[in-house]
Amino acid sequence: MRVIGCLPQRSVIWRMSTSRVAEFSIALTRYLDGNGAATGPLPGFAAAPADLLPLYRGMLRTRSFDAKAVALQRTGRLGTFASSLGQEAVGVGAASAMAAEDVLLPSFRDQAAQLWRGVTPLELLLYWGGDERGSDFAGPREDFPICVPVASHVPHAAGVALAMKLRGEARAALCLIGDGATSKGDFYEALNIAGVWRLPLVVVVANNQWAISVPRAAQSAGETLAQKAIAAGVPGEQVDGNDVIAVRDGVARALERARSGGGASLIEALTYRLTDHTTADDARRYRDDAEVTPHWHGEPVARLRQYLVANGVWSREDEEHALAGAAGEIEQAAQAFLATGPQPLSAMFDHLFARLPASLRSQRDAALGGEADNG
Amino acid sequence: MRVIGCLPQRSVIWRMSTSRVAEFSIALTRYLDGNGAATGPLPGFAAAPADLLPLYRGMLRTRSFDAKAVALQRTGRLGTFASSLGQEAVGVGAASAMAAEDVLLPSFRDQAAQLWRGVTPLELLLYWGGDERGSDFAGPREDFPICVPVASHVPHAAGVALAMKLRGEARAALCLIGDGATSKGDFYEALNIAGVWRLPLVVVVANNQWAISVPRAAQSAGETLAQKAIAAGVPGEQVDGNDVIAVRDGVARALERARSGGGASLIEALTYRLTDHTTADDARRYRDDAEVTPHWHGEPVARLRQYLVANGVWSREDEEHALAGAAGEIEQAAQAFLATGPQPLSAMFDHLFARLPASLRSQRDAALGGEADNG
Amino acid sequence: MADATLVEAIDLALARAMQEDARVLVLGEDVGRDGGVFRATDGLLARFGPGRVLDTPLAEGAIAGLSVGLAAQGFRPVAEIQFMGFAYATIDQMLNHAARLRTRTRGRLSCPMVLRTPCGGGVHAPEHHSESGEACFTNIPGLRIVVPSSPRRGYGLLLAAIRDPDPVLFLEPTRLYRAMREPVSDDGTALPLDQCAILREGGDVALVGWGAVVREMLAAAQQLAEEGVAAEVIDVATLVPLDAASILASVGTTGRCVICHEAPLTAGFGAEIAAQLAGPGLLSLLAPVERVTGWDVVMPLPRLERHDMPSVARIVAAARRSLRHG
Amino acid sequence: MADATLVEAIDLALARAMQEDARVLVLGEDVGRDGGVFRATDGLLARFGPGRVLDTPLAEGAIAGLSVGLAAQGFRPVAEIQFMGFAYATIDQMLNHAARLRTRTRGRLSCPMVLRTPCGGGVHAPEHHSESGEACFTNIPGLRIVVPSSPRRGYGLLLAAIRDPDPVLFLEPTRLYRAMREPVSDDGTALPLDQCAILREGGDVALVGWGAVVREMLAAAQQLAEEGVAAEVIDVATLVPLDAASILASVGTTGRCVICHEAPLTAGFGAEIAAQLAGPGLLSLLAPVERVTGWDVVMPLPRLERHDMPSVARIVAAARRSLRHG
Ligand SMILES: Cc1ncc(C[n+]2csc(CCOP(=O)(O)OP(=O)(O)O)c2C)c(N)n1
Ligand SMILES: Cc1ncc(C[n+]2csc(CCOP(=O)(O)OP(=O)(O)O)c2C)c(N)n1
Ligand SMILES: [Mg+2]
Ligand SMILES: [Mg+2]
Repeated sequence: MRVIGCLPQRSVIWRMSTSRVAEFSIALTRYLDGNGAATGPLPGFAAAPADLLPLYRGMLRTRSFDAKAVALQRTGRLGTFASSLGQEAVGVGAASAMAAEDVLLPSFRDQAAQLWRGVTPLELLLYWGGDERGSDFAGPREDFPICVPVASHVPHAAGVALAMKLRGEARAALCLIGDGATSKGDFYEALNIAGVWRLPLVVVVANNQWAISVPRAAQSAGETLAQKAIAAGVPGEQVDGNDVIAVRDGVARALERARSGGGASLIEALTYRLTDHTTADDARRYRDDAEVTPHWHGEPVARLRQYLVANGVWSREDEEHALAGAAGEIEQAAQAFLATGPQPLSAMFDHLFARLPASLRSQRDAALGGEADNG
Repeated sequence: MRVIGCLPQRSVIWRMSTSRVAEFSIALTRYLDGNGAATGPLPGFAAAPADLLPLYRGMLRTRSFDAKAVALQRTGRLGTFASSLGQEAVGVGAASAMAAEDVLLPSFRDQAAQLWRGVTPLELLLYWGGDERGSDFAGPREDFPICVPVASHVPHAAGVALAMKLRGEARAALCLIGDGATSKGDFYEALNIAGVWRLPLVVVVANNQWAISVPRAAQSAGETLAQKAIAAGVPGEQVDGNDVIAVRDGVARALERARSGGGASLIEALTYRLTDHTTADDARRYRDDAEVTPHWHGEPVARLRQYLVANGVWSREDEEHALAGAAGEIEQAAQAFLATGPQPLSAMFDHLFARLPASLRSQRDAALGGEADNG
Repeated sequence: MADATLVEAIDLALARAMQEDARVLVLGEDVGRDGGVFRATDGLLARFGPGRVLDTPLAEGAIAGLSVGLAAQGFRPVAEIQFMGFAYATIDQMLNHAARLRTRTRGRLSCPMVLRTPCGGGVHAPEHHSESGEACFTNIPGLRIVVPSSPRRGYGLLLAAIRDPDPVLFLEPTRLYRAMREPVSDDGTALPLDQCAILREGGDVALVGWGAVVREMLAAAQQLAEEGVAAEVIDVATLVPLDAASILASVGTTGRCVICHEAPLTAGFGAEIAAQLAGPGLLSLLAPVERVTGWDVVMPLPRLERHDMPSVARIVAAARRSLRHG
Repeated sequence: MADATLVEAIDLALARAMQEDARVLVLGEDVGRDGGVFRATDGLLARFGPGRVLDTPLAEGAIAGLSVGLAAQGFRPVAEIQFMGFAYATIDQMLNHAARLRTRTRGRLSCPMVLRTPCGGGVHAPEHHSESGEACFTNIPGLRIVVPSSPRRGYGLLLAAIRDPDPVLFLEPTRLYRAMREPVSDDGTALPLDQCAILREGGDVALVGWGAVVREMLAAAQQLAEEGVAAEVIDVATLVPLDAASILASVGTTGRCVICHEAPLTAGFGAEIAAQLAGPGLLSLLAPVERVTGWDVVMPLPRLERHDMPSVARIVAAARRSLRHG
């Protein structure tokens, strides 16, 4: 704990002309410890252990999806892919706190949240397989597509939240970013505006301690990332990002505040990236096993499983059954993905404008005409 | 005083899983009250009232310069100009805390600091009169030219500070910006980096309460702008920006810390823009006299004068003499400005690259050839 | 039908669009109480209220990004960037997001926004306030770029831009804001968004340009007429998508073309027009295509700026050079 | 003289420049311990230490802005932007500051920095990782733009860029990073910064382009040779300032020109080359200038990307069209 901004207490005279004008603090919330034991009473949605089963299944499903996607990439059937291994509680916790009519603005590692929101495994595979149709979600029609340029969707999220506020709707926008993203101007500009206008926006930072090879400490000198909220004059807090209950609880409170006119918030979810940055990365270049291994303790799936088992609502058979179910669903999606034929070449042109300008028609025709040539 | 980021105290159970992980506060420093009376003991550089006379003269000189520049603009002999009326203490206080070998990175309203640093009134008039030679300062050769795109020089300042740090020099970069500038991503990105790398950088925000027509409250929801430092993990504090002693004191401490390896700081100087945004602006469109008038009380020149007079080191004759001296110097600069002939047309090309590429030579020749034509 | 300046015509078009479509919002720095630093949004706050006219904090990137979010949600944001010199901070948002949202989502989401900004030199403005930066945006597929050359065209083109279902960068020549008045009938009639305007007909040489320099082109045409040369004056107006067909047709008749713009020569948008002439238009060319543009230099501060800007004399000289061929 | 890939050649040139000049610094995201996501800075941290190789926080605008400050202070920063899709956030700094610092201060301060970024498609990369955005920068006076087409040219051009006293945008075609090896002698020899390279001589048609597409141009030339057509292959290499003289000389011989680039057609940098041909080069043209480029569409995701990229077949077809004229 460090006090910033007050003068060095060199001698008593300094204080005479100096007064404190503002004070702030950042809190951290956790409900389940690393062994899955409750640290105290749980929030309402978690009162009955069985009520947590959907969250658990959501995390398992995500892990199953990630494993399959990595396998597809390794065998040359998917493009570069960013696994969320170890971070499943952030996406599931955040998305499960959302109402269907809220809007999600995800980053590139947010399949956990997207799957919960109803984006299908097939859609995700299409996208990462290099097919734009994967972003034409049949389910959550207003959710944004995955944002690859880091943090550049936070202003969009503020815009979505502004739209909701202008229409007087009790809805909120939820934007997911990483720790690295909190260094970018877009994040800050958008949060600052959301603060001034009290927008129904919740920004959740999945602080997985790394931005590719850059560790958290090299990203910002702040003790927390949650304190970046203070710059924008909005509430900021930390939650244990490997405790799905804490994530859901924190996000639910923030969404509630947002929907009821209380404005924007920032939530930093403390988690850890247990795998490579993407399939194109080799994390051993910049961190060794000794750093990674301890983080397997307290990882979100095992943590919640321990709690569920200890509370008698989950068994080994349940686990096997659930794993098989998830694997089956994902395998089916993978087959559908592999069986999906390419888009027609004209698709490059068909969605550029609502109506294709005359000047582009000849290009489209040339492209179509040259198809054989081009091949 | 508002506590941000701690959970609503709905019931006792919440607190059991929540702990405070960081606390912050922001302090405000003032030495002279609005009537020029000391609020307590003064810092060392101000111990003898006569030692403050250079600061007073610096503010008078700036005010004289501003008045002349506005008059020149009103009579069509200068371009758009941004007066610093009412904010002279910020620039004089900050610049007077700098060592000659520190580097200043000013915004467009920072003539007070520039004049103190040795930029000449003639150079400033040339610049605002539309002549690039005005930025070829004969005095502070490493100081940056005026930055018009708001906040985009804060990253330069971090770069300058990084250069100093890499060379192991006990120097610092000082960057001046406005309240509006604190909403921009550049400001934030640069301060964040300066935090991580503990760069010898001091950013001084002249919070004059307005960014053209946008009032401070519409710029950020934060209680202070100084708290934006917390986001970057660097010290942040407020000083009374109309009290040149407080400004110099705060900036001197921050520069000292910067030069001795203590890293970057943010200082918010609370002041008020007593005039239009620029000569192109009509402030009555968005604020009325009733809002402006009270701010004449406590304005920096009168405030320090009251202190000096009360302490017997300044008289009416001194004032008249000083005013005449400043006016004379500025008038002379104005005459020299008006007598300065245009640059040769080739100047457009001569400084584009260290050596003009062949492909541009023909353009330069065409431009020179067409000079008569062009006229 | 009242006489209006360009900036008044812009204001009229904004008010008309806001009146006819509740989804239209105006946002930007100082667009509210102040009515915009050029008064292009004058009176809109009083008339439509703070829920339709939003003064933003000082952050151009976020202004563009907010607009993307608003547009995706069904609003029609019209964002003002105070000067083109500060619009470069929006390129990331315009290129990576605004111009792509429809394509990326295969039409599920779209981005009907307008980004307005004053542009160009000639008003002795401070540093960074006299930019002609359109070429930083013209290679962005999915983004329309429009530049009016008069009050009437400003009114009609801005209405069209706001009604268009896709993102539009709308550049308003500062030099024209108050340079002239002409009758503008506020009847809600839009101009087409992909069509050049032939402002003066002539069969000897085509003068092709956009924005403020159209005035110099017209003056040059007048001067050439006095020499017996009939110049056709084409206001490109909608740079992207480009109505190359009209330009090719005109040069098909004249065989000679002088392209004018304030932006620097190299890779200015004039290059695209010249490239069209070098390609599909080649067989009709009787003389080398001339480009009269800003030099490849940093826009000078006011004391030298006129030496960087295309003058009537330079345009006339280029037309004469062209006419000497073939 | 060892064989090297382009990415290895870049690394060699960086090491050489750092070795010979203590003012040279490398900064960017993941350039340190990780050696850059493409390994272009591999080994530099170990060799030169953390005072010369700086991993920055994730902020492209600030990376460019920091470099301006460093350069003004006498360092020679070489900044890496991880992919061109994220380089647009630097335009504001490059245009408003880096490219102008010398002009603004009449030579008092200058900005000898290099901004490196991978560019281009064809490697089935994720969204926003296959950009060819050079045209967003080519209309910025004061900024040099360089694109190598092979390991050897990468080495020599990067050394020249780093030694140059003014800012340079250095674009490295991702597709070439590991596509080929060639002997690169690490002898510190730089290539000229304003000169095209004629990679193959031929008198029938000129193929003009830069970066990765030079490979397709060479293959097309080979194919044309088999048909008895002698194509000259010109690697533009230094886009700005443009060595128009070399291109004009070549087309002066061939009378026919096919311009190739991956970026979209409209207002791509190919337009400037075509404009030079329509202007000073007109009288030597025997056929309309052809442009084989990306279409005016958003760069497709991998499954469609090859349909957007100039293929050997399209280049050959364009050359044949050209040869059918006159
Ligand atoms: C603006 C931008 N710069 C660089 C990149 C390349 N890149 C992709 S992910 C990444 C690190 C992101 O770190 P963080 O925000 O912590 O998210 P995480 O990958 O840990 O989920 C980088 C640098 C990018 N996608 N966008
Ligand atoms: C990036 C950018 N956007 C917009 C402007 C236009 N502009 C000039 S000054 C100003 C307000 C600046 O306010 P503040 O930072 O508080 O400084 P002050 O003018 O009060 O000194 C604006 C919007 C600009 N110069 N730069
Ligand atoms: Mg991370
Ligand atoms: Mg201000």
